[in-house]
Amino acid sequence: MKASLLLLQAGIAVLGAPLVSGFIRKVKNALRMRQGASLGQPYYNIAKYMAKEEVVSEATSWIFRWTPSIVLGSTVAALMFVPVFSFSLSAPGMGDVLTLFFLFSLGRFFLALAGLDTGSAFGGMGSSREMFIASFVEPVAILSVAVVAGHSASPQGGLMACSMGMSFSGMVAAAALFMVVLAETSRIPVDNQETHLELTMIHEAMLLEYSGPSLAMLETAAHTKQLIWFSLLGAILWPWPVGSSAALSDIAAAAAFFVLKIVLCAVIVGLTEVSLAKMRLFRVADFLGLAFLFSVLALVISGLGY
Amino acid sequence: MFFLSQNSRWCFDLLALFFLGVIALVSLPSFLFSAGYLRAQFSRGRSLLATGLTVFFVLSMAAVVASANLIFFLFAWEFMSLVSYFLVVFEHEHEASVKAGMIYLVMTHVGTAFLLAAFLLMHAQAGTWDFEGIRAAAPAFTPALKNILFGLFLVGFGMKAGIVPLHIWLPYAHPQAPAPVSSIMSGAMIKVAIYGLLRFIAGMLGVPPVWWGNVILVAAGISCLVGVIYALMEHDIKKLLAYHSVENIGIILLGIGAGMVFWSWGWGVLAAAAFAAGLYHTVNHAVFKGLLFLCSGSIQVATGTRDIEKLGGLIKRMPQTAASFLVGAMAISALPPLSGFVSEWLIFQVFFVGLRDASSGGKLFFAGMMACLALTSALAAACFVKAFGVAFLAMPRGRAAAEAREASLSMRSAMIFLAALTVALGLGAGLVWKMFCAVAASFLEPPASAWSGLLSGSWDLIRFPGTDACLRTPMIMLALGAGIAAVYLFVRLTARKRVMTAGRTWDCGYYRLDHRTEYTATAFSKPFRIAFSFFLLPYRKTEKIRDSFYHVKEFTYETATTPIFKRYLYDPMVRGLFKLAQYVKGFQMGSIHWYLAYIFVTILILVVIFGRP
Amino acid sequence: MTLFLLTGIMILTYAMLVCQRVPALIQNFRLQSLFLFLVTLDFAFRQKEAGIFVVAGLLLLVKVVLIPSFLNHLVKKIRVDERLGLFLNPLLSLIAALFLTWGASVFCSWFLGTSPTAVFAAFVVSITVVLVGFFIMVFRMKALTQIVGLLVMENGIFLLASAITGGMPFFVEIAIAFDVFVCAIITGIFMYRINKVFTHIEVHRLTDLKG
Amino acid sequence: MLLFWVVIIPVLAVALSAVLPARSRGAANLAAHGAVFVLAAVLACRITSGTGVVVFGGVLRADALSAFFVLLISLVNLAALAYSRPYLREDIRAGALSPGQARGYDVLFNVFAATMLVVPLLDNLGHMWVAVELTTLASAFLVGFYNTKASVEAAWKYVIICSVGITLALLGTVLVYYAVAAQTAVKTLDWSVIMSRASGLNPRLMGVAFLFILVGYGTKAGLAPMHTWLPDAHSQALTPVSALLSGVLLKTSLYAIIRFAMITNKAMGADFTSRLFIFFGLFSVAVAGIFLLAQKDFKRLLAYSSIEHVGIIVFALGVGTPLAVFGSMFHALNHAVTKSLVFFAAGNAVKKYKTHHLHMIHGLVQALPFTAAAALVGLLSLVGMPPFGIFMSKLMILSACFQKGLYAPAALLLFFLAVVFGALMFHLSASIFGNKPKGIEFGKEALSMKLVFVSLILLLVFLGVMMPTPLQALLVSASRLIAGEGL
Repeated sequence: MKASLLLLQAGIAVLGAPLVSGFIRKVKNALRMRQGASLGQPYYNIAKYMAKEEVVSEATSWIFRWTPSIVLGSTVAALMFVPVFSFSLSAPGMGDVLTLFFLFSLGRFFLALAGLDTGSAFGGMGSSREMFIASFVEPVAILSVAVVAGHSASPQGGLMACSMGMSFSGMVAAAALFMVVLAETSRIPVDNQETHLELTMIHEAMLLEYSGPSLAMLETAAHTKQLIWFSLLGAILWPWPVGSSAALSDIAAAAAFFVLKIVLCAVIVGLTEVSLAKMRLFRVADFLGLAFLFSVLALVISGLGY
Repeated sequence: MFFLSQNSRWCFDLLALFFLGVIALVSLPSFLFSAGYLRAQFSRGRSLLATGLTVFFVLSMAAVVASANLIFFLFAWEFMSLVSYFLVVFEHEHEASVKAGMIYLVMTHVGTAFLLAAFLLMHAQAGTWDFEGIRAAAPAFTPALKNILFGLFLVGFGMKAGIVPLHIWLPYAHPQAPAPVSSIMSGAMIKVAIYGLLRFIAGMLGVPPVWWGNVILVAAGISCLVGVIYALMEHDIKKLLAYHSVENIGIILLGIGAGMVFWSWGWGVLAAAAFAAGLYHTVNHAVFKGLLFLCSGSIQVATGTRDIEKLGGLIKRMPQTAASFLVGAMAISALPPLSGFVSEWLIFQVFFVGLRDASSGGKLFFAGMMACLALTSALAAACFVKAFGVAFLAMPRGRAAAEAREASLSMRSAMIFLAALTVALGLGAGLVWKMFCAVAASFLEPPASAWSGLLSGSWDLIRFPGTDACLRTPMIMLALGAGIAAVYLFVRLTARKRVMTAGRTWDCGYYRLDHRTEYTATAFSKPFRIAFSFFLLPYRKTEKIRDSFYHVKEFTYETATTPIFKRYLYDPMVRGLFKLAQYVKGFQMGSIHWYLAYIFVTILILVVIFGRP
Repeated sequence: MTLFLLTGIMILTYAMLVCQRVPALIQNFRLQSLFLFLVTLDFAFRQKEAGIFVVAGLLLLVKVVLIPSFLNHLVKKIRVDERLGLFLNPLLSLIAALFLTWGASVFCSWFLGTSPTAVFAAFVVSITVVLVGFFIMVFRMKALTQIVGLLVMENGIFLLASAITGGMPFFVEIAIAFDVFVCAIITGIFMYRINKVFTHIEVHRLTDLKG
Repeated sequence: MLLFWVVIIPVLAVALSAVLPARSRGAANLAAHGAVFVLAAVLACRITSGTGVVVFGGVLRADALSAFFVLLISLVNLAALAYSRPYLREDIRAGALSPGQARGYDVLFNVFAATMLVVPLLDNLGHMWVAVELTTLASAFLVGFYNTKASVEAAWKYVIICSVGITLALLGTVLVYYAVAAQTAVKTLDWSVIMSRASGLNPRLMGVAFLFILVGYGTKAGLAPMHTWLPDAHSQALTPVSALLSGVLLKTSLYAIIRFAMITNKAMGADFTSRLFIFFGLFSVAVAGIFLLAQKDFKRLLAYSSIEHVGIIVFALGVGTPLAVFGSMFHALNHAVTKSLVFFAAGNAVKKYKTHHLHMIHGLVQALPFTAAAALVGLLSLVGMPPFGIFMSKLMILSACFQKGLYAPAALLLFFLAVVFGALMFHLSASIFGNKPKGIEFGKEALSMKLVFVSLILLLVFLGVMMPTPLQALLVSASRLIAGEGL
């Protein structure tokens, strides 16, 4: 029964993820006093891509053809480790937040290779910058999650039990994690999703050569990853003492609270996207250095006991 | 008394057996590989000589690991360095390998001098050359003596392992040796130094003071970062892998250092788990580094060059080599289903426990170490994306890469065996982890009661003490496989007319793209060069040759990074010695009168000093 | 009587430092050996042992007759200019000699403070002769001076042996005298060779082998 | 009677080589020196098993120490002679050497060997002094054999500096004689007699006498401040002769120093001599290490390495425990064998490349593979790599030093040895490996030369891995003589 619930949860998450991106775009356009595309626009894009024919450059190898399924597959597998609806539903004993981060790095590894495989300068540039940003993101992400887990009440607090209780150090760690989320989901200060100016885009540059169903898969993967990051952030910012029983009433309440958290995150991200301008690539290192300082600050605060 | 005939004693306890296993795991496929590799590279006689030397090399390593007597250990240790020197200098036609061999042997000898001093100190105190006798006498050593011994062992074995300030020889020696030999050197010889550290510091000197663990952790952290940053800048594949050996030795020592700290705080179970994590990464590194060096060997045979900037598109012409290199690259970048991920996950758990339970100062220290490990693994992933992407993917950059042929059967089978072993070590993590906990427990003797909890559970479960975190790699593999299959099937069904037409990479409509627009290794590592410029001190020279003001005929771009340790630490020392030698040489100026005066002055001084009533 | 002879040897030693030309140096060495022979004769009479007479006779034969004539023969054959090539001019050499004598007397006072004056004087004189021999080798340019300096040092030691201990065992004396003679012959041959190869015998210009 | 034959056979060899024609002269020499080596071995066995002292006619006396040195000298004589046969034949065929000169060489070689063999056997210190002086004079002509500018200069410096040193040693001997005569009214220079009465001697006089002995015989032994003649003499002499000079001549004067040190130790306790030995030992190793770094001449490099090894032996004597003395004797043997091996290889290389310069000698492996192998083995053994003897003797010396608690000197020695290792590897690895220059073509060595190389290498490895019991017994009794019981 648990396994079927997990699959259901994963299915809902994957289907719901593009909605979140659509919602963020809606928020941004609203702030810019524009009408903008409808909420379902990402779904239309994906449907369009699915119908299209796929053009594959002959310079590429099997890596280019298999990367979309690997990236989406790893993101879906990562869904197992995140308390999407209720805490009880995460995979029993399969691993913890660390495994989640490393699954993301598996996806990123193959996406970067695919970028290089095409042989065009833009793909190479995108991969190089993606790996550059990832190498500064990883210490901050792991440290902030570790601080929160370390601070949580239970002595047995594995890296998984990161939603035990509200604490000030948790807030500071969440701030650091928020910066990481901006970097990971290629939001404005780090990377601009909507631009198609090849020299500036990072995540998009790797997808440049993809078309048709492969592009659809990669788009869904991006949306799902964004959902996972939002849920992780939400779990730390507003930890809801969720009962671990699998009763339907508990799950429903948890689901409603989860949607509320995701909407809040989306609004915050939309606000930051509108208010900030994209940074030069090498300023991102200082940006993430600041995030690292926040996580160390959180560690000090949790050391003091708050 | 002193001689080998009276002093060859053997001991095969768990630690020795573990390291013998590591040596066997690396050297058997290397022998298989070297059959094909040597025939392709050298004449009949020389390949026979190389194989013979390699057999001697492996036997001497096994002798080092299995010896139970100080003299026998020293004998085998120096013999190992000597034979590996001959292997490094094997292709002595190239001036670089002779220079590398010289640097290697001199630094190893200096390291052995430290070991010799430590052994003699122990012999002077304990009165015997045997390990048991010394272990029995060890508690009686004064703390000051133990500290001196620790320092000597750390420098002696650190020199051989390649801990940062002493790692200079590694990027010189490994690339010059034939590929199967450098895989054994990187895979097994460095581990013998780790064995030495474990056997003497952990095994003999008893419960360590805290600062020992901290020193090892700091050295390991620096080794990690320096190793991976320099690896990022390299575009000679074997030098890149050699720098990665420095980095992975750092990771192993992170586990061992944390274990020493926990041991000094009295957390027996956690210390054993940390040591086990270090040992686990030792095996993983031995296997996937051996694999990567073998792949670099097959690339060298196929294309004749080691510079990845001249390769490209090899995946189409050498599929098996590319696949095994990819497996190795994924393992070293700690990507989930494979072995590298499991051992780094364990070391992260070690640091997480340290971060959570340590006192305030300890928290920050372990947080720093955790961040350093995370940065290292991310940079390693970036480095191997570069190495694999530039060497194997896209279009070939030169005629040598375009006409590369797949390696012979023996070479391929060796590579595939090691790749399969990497995957097996990843999936069978539960079983392997329990074995290494037993090995760690063999020389740490943690309290048995809490220990049983760790070894219970189903075969595939890794449970880390002190937290409820647990890891089931087969389940992760299952989830990944299911996810990818589900997604692939879903897309194949929904997108009915899934038509794949072959086209050209998008060239902004100008002209047909060729290999010149591809991203090179230097370009790929440029952001890192700028971000870490405070450490790399990059040198950059651009030159424009212009036809007229507007038309640039030619643009040359030259960049290099300064090897800090070599230029500001070792070169001044060596230059100083030679300058002193030139100056002192002046005293032998050739005139006999001065020589007689030297004698007269000597006897005068002696008589005045000693003759006075 | 011995005191008279010792002063004679001391004066000759100082004379050796002053001379400028090679034949004068050899002549000086010949006289010093003669005085040494007389001292040994005096000891022989006092101790009435046959051995010492034979030793004295041998000394006369080797050091007074054979070696100097061989050296003179060599000098005539080499036909090189007879200046000694001094590093230190005679005045400075003399001052140095006085300083050496003072050093020898301090050295002897450390050991023989209480013994009778004759033995003490002999000790001081012999050590001075050794030091002057050394001085000549270090501060003269010609190869021949180094041979003569060596022989003077041996004279000093022979005087020391016969003065403070009444002479070494008989066979040892014979062997040493024979050895000194062979050493003089061989160094003479080498000097001749240097002259043939280098056409000069300035030893301070022989500095090809450096470092 | 045994001693008489050990001394007489080389003298007969001198006479024979003066008379016999070229062909049979080689065989006669080999037979003579082979016989001497066998006799030395028999002497050693008789001493270790028997009473410990063998005397002949009041003049010759052999105890364990002198038996060991006679064995060492005869071994290296045999090796040098075996090597000089093919070495000279090549020179004669190439015309660089006339048959007359070859005969002269044989005579001088045998005189030199005879004088060296006599030194350890003479009981009287005066006679010993004369014998050491004769070795200098005998080897002077061998150093100056080729009539070139450099060899004449080297020979002159060798003769003069060593004679001055020996004269100082004579002064020391006279002072010892005076001390014995003044204290015990017995006018003798016989070492055994002095040794029995040594405890009563005036300590301060004996101290000063020992200073003169140490500086005097130290000049001959190549200790640091007085070593200046050694690089010139060894680099200019014929290769077999420089092997003899390095391997054995330095040790004969060391033997003389040991004899006097035994008397001084008995007179005023071991502390005085050990401090001196340790200082001179370390200073020699330091000076050799620094000079090695700046060398450009192949043979001078090996000469400085001899100074270093003499320094190690003297340092070990300074440490003074029975194990250290055992180690120093063993090191003397190892060094003699290794140094002759390396000098032979160097001789071949220098003759092949017709230059002493290390920069011009590279790619020896391609030009003369067998010589390169011998040079490599010799080099690795010189710097103390495991399978060879010097590693074991170095280990003994250092462990004795640590046991006695001399940590600072041991650390200094280890540092200087590392500098020496770096210097030797820096110079020789570049010349052994690499590509050979165009003008040099692939060459083969004579079979007998290969035989010499192989036997020396086997002996080295044999000494490095295990110690034959008769040799161990000899060394133990020798160390018991010097440093008393304890091993």
